[in-house]
Amino acid sequence: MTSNWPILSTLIWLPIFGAVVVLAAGEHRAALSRVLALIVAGLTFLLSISLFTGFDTSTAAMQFSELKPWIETFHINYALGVDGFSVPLILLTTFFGVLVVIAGWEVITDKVHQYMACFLLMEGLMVGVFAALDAMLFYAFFEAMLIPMFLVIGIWGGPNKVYATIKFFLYTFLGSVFMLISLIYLYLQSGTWSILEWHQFPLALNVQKWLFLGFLAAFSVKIPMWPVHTWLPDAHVEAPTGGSVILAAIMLKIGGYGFIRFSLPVTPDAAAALDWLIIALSLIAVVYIGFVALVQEDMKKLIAYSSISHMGFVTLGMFIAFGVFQNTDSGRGAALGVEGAMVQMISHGFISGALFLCVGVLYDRVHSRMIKDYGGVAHKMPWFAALAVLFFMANSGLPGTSGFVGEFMVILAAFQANFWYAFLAALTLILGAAYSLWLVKRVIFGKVANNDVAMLEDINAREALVLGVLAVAVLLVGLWPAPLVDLMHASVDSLLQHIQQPKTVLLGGQ
Amino acid sequence: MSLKTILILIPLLPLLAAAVAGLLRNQVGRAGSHWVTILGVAISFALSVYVLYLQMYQGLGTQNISVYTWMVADGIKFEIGFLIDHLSSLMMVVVSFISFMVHIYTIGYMADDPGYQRFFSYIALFTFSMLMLVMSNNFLQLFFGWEAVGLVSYLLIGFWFDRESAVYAGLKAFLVNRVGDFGFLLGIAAVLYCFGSMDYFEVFAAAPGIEGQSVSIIPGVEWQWITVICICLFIGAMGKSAQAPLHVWLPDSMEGPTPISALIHAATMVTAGIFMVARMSPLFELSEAALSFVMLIGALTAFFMGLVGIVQNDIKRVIAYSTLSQLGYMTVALGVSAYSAAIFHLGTHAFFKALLFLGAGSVIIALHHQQDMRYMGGLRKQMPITWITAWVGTLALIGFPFFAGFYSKDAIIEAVHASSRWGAGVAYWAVLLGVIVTSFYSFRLLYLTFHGKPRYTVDVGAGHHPPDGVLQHAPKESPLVVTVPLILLAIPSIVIGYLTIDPVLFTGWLSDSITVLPQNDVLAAVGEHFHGPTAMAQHALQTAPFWLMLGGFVLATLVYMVRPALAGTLAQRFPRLHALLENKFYVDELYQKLFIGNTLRIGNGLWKKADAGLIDGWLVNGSAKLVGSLSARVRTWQSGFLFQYAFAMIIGLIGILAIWVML
Amino acid sequence: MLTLAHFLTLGALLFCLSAAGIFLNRKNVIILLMCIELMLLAVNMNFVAFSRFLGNLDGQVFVFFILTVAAAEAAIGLAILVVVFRNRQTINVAELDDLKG
Amino acid sequence: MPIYEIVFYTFSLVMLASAVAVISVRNPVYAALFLVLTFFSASAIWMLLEVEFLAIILILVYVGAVMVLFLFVVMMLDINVEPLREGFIRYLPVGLVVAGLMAAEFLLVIWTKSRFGPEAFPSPPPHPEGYSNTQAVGEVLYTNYLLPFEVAGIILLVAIIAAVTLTLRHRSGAHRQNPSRQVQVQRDERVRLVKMKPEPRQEG
Repeated sequence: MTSNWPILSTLIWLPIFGAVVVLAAGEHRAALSRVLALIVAGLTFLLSISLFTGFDTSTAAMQFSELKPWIETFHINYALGVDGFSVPLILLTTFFGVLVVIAGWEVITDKVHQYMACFLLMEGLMVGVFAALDAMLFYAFFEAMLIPMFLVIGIWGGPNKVYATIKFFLYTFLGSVFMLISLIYLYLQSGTWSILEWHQFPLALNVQKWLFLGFLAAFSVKIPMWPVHTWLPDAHVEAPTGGSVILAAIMLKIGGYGFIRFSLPVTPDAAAALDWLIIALSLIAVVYIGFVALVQEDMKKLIAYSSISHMGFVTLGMFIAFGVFQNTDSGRGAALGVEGAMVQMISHGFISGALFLCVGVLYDRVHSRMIKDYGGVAHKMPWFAALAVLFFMANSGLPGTSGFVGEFMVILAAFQANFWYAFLAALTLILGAAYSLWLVKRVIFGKVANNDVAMLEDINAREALVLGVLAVAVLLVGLWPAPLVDLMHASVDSLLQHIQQPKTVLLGGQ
Repeated sequence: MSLKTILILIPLLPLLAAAVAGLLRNQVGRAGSHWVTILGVAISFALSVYVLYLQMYQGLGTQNISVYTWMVADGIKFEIGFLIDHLSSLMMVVVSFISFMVHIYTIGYMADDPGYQRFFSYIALFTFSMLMLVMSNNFLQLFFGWEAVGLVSYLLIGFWFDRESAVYAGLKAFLVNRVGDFGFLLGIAAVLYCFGSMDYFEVFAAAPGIEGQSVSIIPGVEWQWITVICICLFIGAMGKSAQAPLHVWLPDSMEGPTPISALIHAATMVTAGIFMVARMSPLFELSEAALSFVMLIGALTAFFMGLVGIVQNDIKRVIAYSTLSQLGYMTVALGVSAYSAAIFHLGTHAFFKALLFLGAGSVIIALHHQQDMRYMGGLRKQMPITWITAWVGTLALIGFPFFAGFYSKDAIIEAVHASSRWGAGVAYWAVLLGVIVTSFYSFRLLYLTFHGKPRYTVDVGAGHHPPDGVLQHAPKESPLVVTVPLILLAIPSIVIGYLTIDPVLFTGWLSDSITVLPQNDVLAAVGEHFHGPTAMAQHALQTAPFWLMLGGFVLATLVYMVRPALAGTLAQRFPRLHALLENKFYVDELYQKLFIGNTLRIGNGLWKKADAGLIDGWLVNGSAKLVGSLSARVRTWQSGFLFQYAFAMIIGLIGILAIWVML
Repeated sequence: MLTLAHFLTLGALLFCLSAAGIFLNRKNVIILLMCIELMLLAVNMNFVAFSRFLGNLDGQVFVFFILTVAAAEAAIGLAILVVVFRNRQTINVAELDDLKG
Repeated sequence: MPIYEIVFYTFSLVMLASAVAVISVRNPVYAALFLVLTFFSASAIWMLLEVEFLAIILILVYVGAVMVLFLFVVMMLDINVEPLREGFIRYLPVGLVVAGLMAAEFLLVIWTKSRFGPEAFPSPPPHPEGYSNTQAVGEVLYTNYLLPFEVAGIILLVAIIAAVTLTLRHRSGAHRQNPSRQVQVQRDERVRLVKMKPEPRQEG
């Protein structure tokens, strides 16, 4: 796409205007709003593919960048651009945009136009978050994104939806307020909102530490990292299937993306100084949450906890680089860790999205998420059972599926840094398999538990299409991750070189 | 067709067959599915034999072919590729042949099973995974095959998924394998850390380089890097080949249909661990400590698991424990650096153990899925072929001269005898005593099933699910499709040992893929006084194993044929010993309480107290309640009385003035 | 010799008296309003004194504005008082405590 | 020139005494009158400071308008004084302590560190001959304080309207004119053309 068509802006604003149009369709024309939503989401996905094909993997510089002044008085401008980190995440967003519209086709019956509008709006805002190069623009999208999700959980959620959605909103908002403080401080010091300039902007160490903690507050809530994760299970349990899928597949990645875009490059020395904290939290997330996931009775809660455990790998992968630099002279494994984190984010998107869709399929039929209400589903739904076993296997990191690739790379990188990091991280092999397969045993295998299960009929064409596409994606990334990983080589290497030079030296070595 | 396409076709055909049989099962139908899979595996077997033929007679050396680059990250190349040398081509033939036999056998065994196509697709998928594992040329693909095999064994053990015990056994097998894989993955990570590459050849070439390097994983304790790598890799092997601490899943895996017990839990999958250690011989050779560890674990398994086999009543569990014991033998062989002996025994064992399992399967069909030996007996008249093939299998298993088992097991015993490794003495005694135990439980099985008086009654009108010991109609010989594989397996169980002992063990047929340090080469010592298989067989009369085997035979005949009541009295005389063996040394119960119980307790504790209680209860909702109570108190200050407001204003004013005064 | 301090003292004393008045008088709203007027007078006293001693007329202009505001305030205060009295038949401050948290 | 101090002290004493009386006297009418006395003495002191315009304005505005309003309201509402007094004694000690404390602080602030002593604020030179305070204030007022002046006007207007609307009460039964209704009347509301047959003329 050599033409100077502003591809990124279209990817952001097309869904948002689409949402307005779908909203205009009104309450009674549900079918029309569904079709419209599908067209808009599909179009956005097709356009985003041009992003992938046109992306030049040799350079780490920002591509497809756009720059227009927005609020001159505060030097805020509408700056967009993508690099190796944001392209895969944008693709994931648009990909799931289409899937969610299809998944919610028959399931959502009341206020369909608002449901679809919320998702399109969210999709546009999330692409905005990934493409924003101006800190204020990033923050605007980062906050705006919460509103549609707040509505989705709040309106179409389960019985305890109000508590869950308010908790979700306040938790994330509280975190992001601390980030705002850091952003403002950086603006006052540097006089600009451009993230790229901040990357080069020299800062003293203790200043960096405070900024890092500000960013950590926002992104740790979003990922979620261990101590601030309790909102995720509640949000997932109460969210409708589509909401859960988007929340798990994409919104959690924004925290990870934030670390890569802000914490690591802007405050590298603080990240190096505090890497032990992040690694400790990630390892706790992997092991502690693994145990907790084992004893859940609610399927969605179990998958929610398992996604916290998987996201622990993401943070581990990103911050292991510092340990690797200390432990090995060649520094081999650092890039492995960061790329592993990125792959883990993408693969976790596919897997947890698929798992929530599976639970959604069951929930639509039996209206219960409790494991004890199921048993012997395989008898009645063989095709669903096959797909569910595949996804649960992927969730426990079976080689050949995408779940394995990310964890494998992160564990290899962790070993370069310290044996015990790898030891604890590798525990997920056992814990992951334990809670995933125990659920499979109780739900899918065994005798037909009750007459609800007896009356189940297998997944229809629509559900099969969605789950099938996700299965192909999981296997494709599992069997041949090269195209995804090559996309980010340049960006990862430039990030690693950047975080190795201390920023404080520019200040006269405080 | 270039060699590369052949090699790609070998694993690919079973995969495609599995896909067709599995996904298109309704379109293809029952017959279609078994034809597709049998065809796929047959061609793959033929190609493997062709490759072996090229290896043996056309002088096709070691081929290291890379198929495609899985990923390049941080300068490390992760590839999918094939390494073809004598070892892998031998294993390919063994795997594909056994799988071929089991495919044919399954037509009979699973004839009336609703999941017919699904079963065929699974065993074809298993063949694909095992071939990928055997043919791989790097650690990544090895691990892929490793876990894929674990997955298929999970699916197959839990094949009759409406049986609670089968699904539980499947889950247990997968999790225990995963514990092994946990160690295996750490081993791979260590390999990457030390050598920076995944490819076998680069790693083997660089192996001597890290000789002296050590690491203190536990602060203060220095371990050699090579030992850490080998022990981690061996933990993976222990998980997969069901060695001592991680063996609990194999007996339970008998819940699965018999064909898979034969294919997976006797011939192929469980030997993956042995194959891996043999393939990693260049690494293991460099670490004495690791080899001693391997040997002791093998000895431990060989002896104690054999003991447990004596008291089992389920015919398949007896054979399962015999497999455990034989695997222990192979591991001991690896431990004493007699890798080719281990592979040799692996090959012969695959044949006669598959034969025994399929024989047991045919008995089970005849007795309408009755697996308990206490309700069998005297079947030799009704099932002559199964009886004879069972005898052949048993003679091979106990190491009767001229039979396959004799050559491989005796070679191992002599190798252990000749080894001077730390702990070789203990291993030797364990291996020797093992011979008695093996022959005792083997003959016990034979007598209880085929000889003596039948302990079942035939009652035609006994309804569909007769009680134990009652059959609807008299047992009769299994159909041809069952007995033909038995015969086809019986022949190699007799001759394979005789024919291949010389090339495999002593004339270094496997030397291209297995490196043995000169000072560890026990097989060379054994080879001095080896003058051909017939001489070895005649010479056997003077060796201890033969007499021990005979002793075991006499004991078994005495207890089960001459005075059948003796077994009962012995059990009463040593009740605690009997109970100990009955409950498999209480290992299962220990694991249940220690690991599973504690894990659930930790999980619940963390969830209820820490997560819900502390974080959610105190910090999140707690802060909400705190704000609530604070605001309630503050509310009372706004009392509505003007003078109270005035009073507050004055107090404020006084405060400000005070500050101003002090300034 | 009269210094600025004298005048300021006078203003301060007036202010304290009126504050005490507000505080002491629990019952009568009118007295409260009067005390407010007194307080304003105290403030004006200071303004005038400062304006005179600094020779700058701004103080006096400000006093002028305070007067207007005070007048307006008194008017509205009394109007409210009348309306309150009509509805409540009392102007006892203790009973007029509806506007509370 | 002691006369200056003497006048100042007498008038300030009178003022303070009347202020105390305003607070403590039982009857609101007396309180109002004492307040008037306070204003008078205050204006006298302002005269002393040669700020005669404001002094007069003080009298006119406050005493003239505000105090009259107070008296008018006091007399209009028949407040029974009795309950309004009790509780006065109970809070007296606390009140005095607080007021005394505040007064002490003020004095401390004013008299310590000679913030407002003669050096900081020298006594001002007497105005030259023919100096008119009114003229000076007028100049300043209508030049750079014009906007605040207009705003003050508006505030007063608002006060008037507010006071009226608050206390306006329609007593039922009394006929009142409604000027706005009167203005909006249309022709056809008042005049109704009715077509009738002519009455037959009665004879005689």
